[in-house]
Amino acid sequence: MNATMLLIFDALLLASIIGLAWAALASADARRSVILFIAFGLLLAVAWGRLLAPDVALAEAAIGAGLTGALLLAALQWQPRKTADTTNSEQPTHTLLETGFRWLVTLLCAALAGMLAWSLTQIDAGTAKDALANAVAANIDASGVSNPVTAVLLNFRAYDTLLELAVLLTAVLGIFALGPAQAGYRIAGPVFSSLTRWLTPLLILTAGYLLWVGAHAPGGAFQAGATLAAAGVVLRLAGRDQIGLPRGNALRIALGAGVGMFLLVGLALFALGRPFLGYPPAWAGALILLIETAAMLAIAATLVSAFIGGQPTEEKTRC
Amino acid sequence: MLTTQWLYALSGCLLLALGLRSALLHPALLQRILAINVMGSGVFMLLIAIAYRGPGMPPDPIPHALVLTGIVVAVSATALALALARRLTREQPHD
Amino acid sequence: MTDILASLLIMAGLFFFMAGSIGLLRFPDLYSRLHALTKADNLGLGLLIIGLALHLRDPLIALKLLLIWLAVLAAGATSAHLIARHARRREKHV
Amino acid sequence: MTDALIALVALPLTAALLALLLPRIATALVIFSGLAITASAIALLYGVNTAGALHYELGGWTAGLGIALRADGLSAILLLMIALVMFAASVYASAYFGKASERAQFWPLWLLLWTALNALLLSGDLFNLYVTLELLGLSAVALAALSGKHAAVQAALRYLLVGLLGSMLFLVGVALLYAGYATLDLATLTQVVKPGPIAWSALTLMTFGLLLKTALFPLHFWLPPAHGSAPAPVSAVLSALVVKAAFYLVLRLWLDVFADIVTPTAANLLGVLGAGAVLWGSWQALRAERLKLLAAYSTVAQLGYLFLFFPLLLALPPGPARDVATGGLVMLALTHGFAKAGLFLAIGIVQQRSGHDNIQELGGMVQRLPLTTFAIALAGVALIGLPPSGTFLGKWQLISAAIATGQWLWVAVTAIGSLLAAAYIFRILGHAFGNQPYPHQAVAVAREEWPALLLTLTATLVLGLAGAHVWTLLENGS
Amino acid sequence: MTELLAIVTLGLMFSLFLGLLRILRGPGAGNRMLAAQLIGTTGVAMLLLLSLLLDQYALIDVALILALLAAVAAAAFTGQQRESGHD
Repeated sequence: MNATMLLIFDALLLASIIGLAWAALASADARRSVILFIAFGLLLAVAWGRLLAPDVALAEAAIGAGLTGALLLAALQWQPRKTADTTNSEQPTHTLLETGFRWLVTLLCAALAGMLAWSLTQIDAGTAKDALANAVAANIDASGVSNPVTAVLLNFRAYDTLLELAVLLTAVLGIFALGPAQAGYRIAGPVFSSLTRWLTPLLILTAGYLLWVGAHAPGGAFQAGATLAAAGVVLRLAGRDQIGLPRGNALRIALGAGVGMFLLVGLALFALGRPFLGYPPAWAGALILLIETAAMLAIAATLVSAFIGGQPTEEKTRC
Repeated sequence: MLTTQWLYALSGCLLLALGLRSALLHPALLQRILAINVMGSGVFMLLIAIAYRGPGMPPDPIPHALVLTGIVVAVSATALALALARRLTREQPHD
Repeated sequence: MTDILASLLIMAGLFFFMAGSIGLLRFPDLYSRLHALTKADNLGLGLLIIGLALHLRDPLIALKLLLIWLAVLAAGATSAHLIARHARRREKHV
Repeated sequence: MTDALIALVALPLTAALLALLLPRIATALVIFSGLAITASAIALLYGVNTAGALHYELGGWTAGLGIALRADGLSAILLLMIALVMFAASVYASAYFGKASERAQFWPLWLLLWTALNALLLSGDLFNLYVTLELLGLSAVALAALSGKHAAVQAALRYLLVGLLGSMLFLVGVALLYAGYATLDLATLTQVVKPGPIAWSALTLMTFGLLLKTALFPLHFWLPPAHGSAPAPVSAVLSALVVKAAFYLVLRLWLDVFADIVTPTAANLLGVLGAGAVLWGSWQALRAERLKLLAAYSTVAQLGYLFLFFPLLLALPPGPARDVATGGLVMLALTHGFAKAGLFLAIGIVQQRSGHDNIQELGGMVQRLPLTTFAIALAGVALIGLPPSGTFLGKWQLISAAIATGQWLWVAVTAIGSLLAAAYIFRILGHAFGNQPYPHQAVAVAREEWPALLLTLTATLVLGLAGAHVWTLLENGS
Repeated sequence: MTELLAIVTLGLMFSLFLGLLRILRGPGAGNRMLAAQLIGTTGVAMLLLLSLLLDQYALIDVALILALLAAVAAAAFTGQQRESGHD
């Protein structure tokens, strides 16, 4: 009974997710697409929770509902604005060749989905699909943390995470190279301002909580960094220019902090004769927390900078 | 695989195909960026479905870690794409 | 006894959620939908949360649940205000 | 010996951070770290040559649970090429970017690109490869857009979207393989992968994604605008190294990991696409009006030759004959890397001095920029495949393998492609050596001219004369 | 009790479906934003119920994050940038 109901729930949830994705991508109206995409992200967080992936759900909630949404909605401000809700009136006409091409692409995409589904049927239950999961469980005591996802991210596959922080750094440096920041927002009205006043400290507290709890329960540097960044986004939306983001040199240090701390720890251990990124089990927990704290700051600084859309200039920000 | 895994894995494939189609065909830039994100979500759904082991069983943590990395990479790429697009609309070609 | 009360509260919560959604769907214009929605789903979530807290009987979790409710309340009120103001501004514009 | 594996990733990444924090001394830092990276690449090559393939388990966790770095002869040779080309281009860039603010933006991204290239070549883990692909793609895009010109930003945006699409398809393949075999380690996967829908689908998806990134005809549409509008040192490494990194992965997947899965038919398909790339790319290069577009289309064509090797390698039985042909492929990739990087650097000098790169208006260039023109001519020798360039050796192996396996079509394609290459190179040189007065004040800077010249000299002379070592290295390092 | 929780979760899903109709129909971005708000709140409620149903208390944290960020979308949607007032 219970299982059946969950199954119905799954089916309905997935139908909603797919329907939202479809509608978001079918629309020609940018606003409609973005709002539908945000709703899509909200439901994804529920789906990840349903599949017992709370770490991912936390990240999806913080990044999907907070940052990507804000980024996309901010993008609407400079989008070439079409008149809203004219989805059907200006249906572009296609030539025969274009129509043929569209059908071909559609067919190929369907074939791709079919091919994937067919491949999935061929997974034999007998294979050692739990081999790596078991290896994680067997080594978790030496990893310094008890949350297996954190253990994988910050210890077993720490090198991935190092390079991923480098990806974040690259993105923000690329954005900085493209020119000045976007214009700030107008000072918000009293309602949103008063919300900001208690929401910001609460978000910062939550970020700290997620960072700390990540060692033994779902959470960690990414979720914490994204939550911290959301605090900056809220302040920015309220019309503040001083949002706690450092400027100049200090900003560059903050952006590089994640990669820097990782390298520092990795190379120091290497110099001491341990493998690169190989923490001694007794120190692993502390070192991971150290790296995660730096990573959280770097992630938050990066995401806020990305939302601002450029390097905050030292002068002329006051309006 | 479990029925739940099947449901989510197939939906992941569907999202992937939907996203791919729009990424190739949609005329508007913003929607193409969204389409690539939908594709990503499809892959993530596939990975998390693979990791699922049924109610009460601890799931495989490795795909979860991969998806977390993937989400951060996707955000970085989206932010860079939007910044490039903004730069494009800010200055139209002069000639 | 508390479980029966919790069940009743949770079901009442669902009822208000339903009512809010139906209001969102059936009401004629943005402003009436706005009022229906924020009241109904805030109340719905509130009842649900009290029910869950009663059922769980864990003070820490109850505190977290309360925080969630307060956040949703504040966010709902703020969003409703912002959306309404936005809509009014656009109407004036047109 | 395995220290070099770590150094090749940690050095450029550390340097990137330092260049970000200390922009004033960034140029010196890049040159210094460039030397150190080159030294590490040489040490790695030496190590691989004496001890065979190397690997390093990061964090001390066994590969599978953790991530392993791996290097064999092929990757060590390519890593050295990356180091030399990047180093030469760094010296060039220190003069090319005149303003300190430009350099402050350029160096960190440049070093991140270097990190990505090295990390990709060394990675022994499927998902880690995805991360390195994204790092490579994002840093390449950021660098390509650096001039801020409308055309450059537009091309960079398209480059980014295509790249993301490619890495997404790659990631689906990774997910599928994990579902099927519960491992991400390439070496483990090589042993357990079996023919079947999972392997076929994964290989198809990953190959398709990588072909998008390596711009194989007809998926090359994004390359000419992106490579043609980037700053010169960036164009050089995009054409010489970045597309080749994706090609390297295709090669690894087809010849190592999925060696038991790939079929001659599939390899023939790649060969046909390669032939299309050779013919179409050369033809477009011949018709190009701008030097940079010519060079970019020539990259499309030259990548085509590399794919012509796939049907040949699969037709040859594993053993000496195949190894010799593989050596030819590596030789072709190396020569193109050096020659094309040098060509783009030289074109950058022309563009900066004359304010344009229209081929029609190059008349008399040789009088003002003799060394630059000479570098372009040397690059031309390598692109056509005249002796003593490395391309000559590579094409020789290509043609011998084609004859040995009776695949005459590829011989014809190679011949036509070489003729077209000769035509487009002599078209440039014809204008450059013309004796009309060159209308621009042109003062060459040694830091710009010498890197271009040395790179093209390496392609024509060094690789051609020392070519035999490449085969030895590949053999010793397997 | 778990029976009840499952039924209520399913009921919330239906309620969310109604919200989906509104988000698809609009008209206009304001109405869609409103429906997205409802979907967010319903998502919070579903996560809370799922945390009990699946015995996964970390989902309460997910609900907390969603609740805290519930106003961000509306603020980003209605906020106006200072210099770009020409719309």
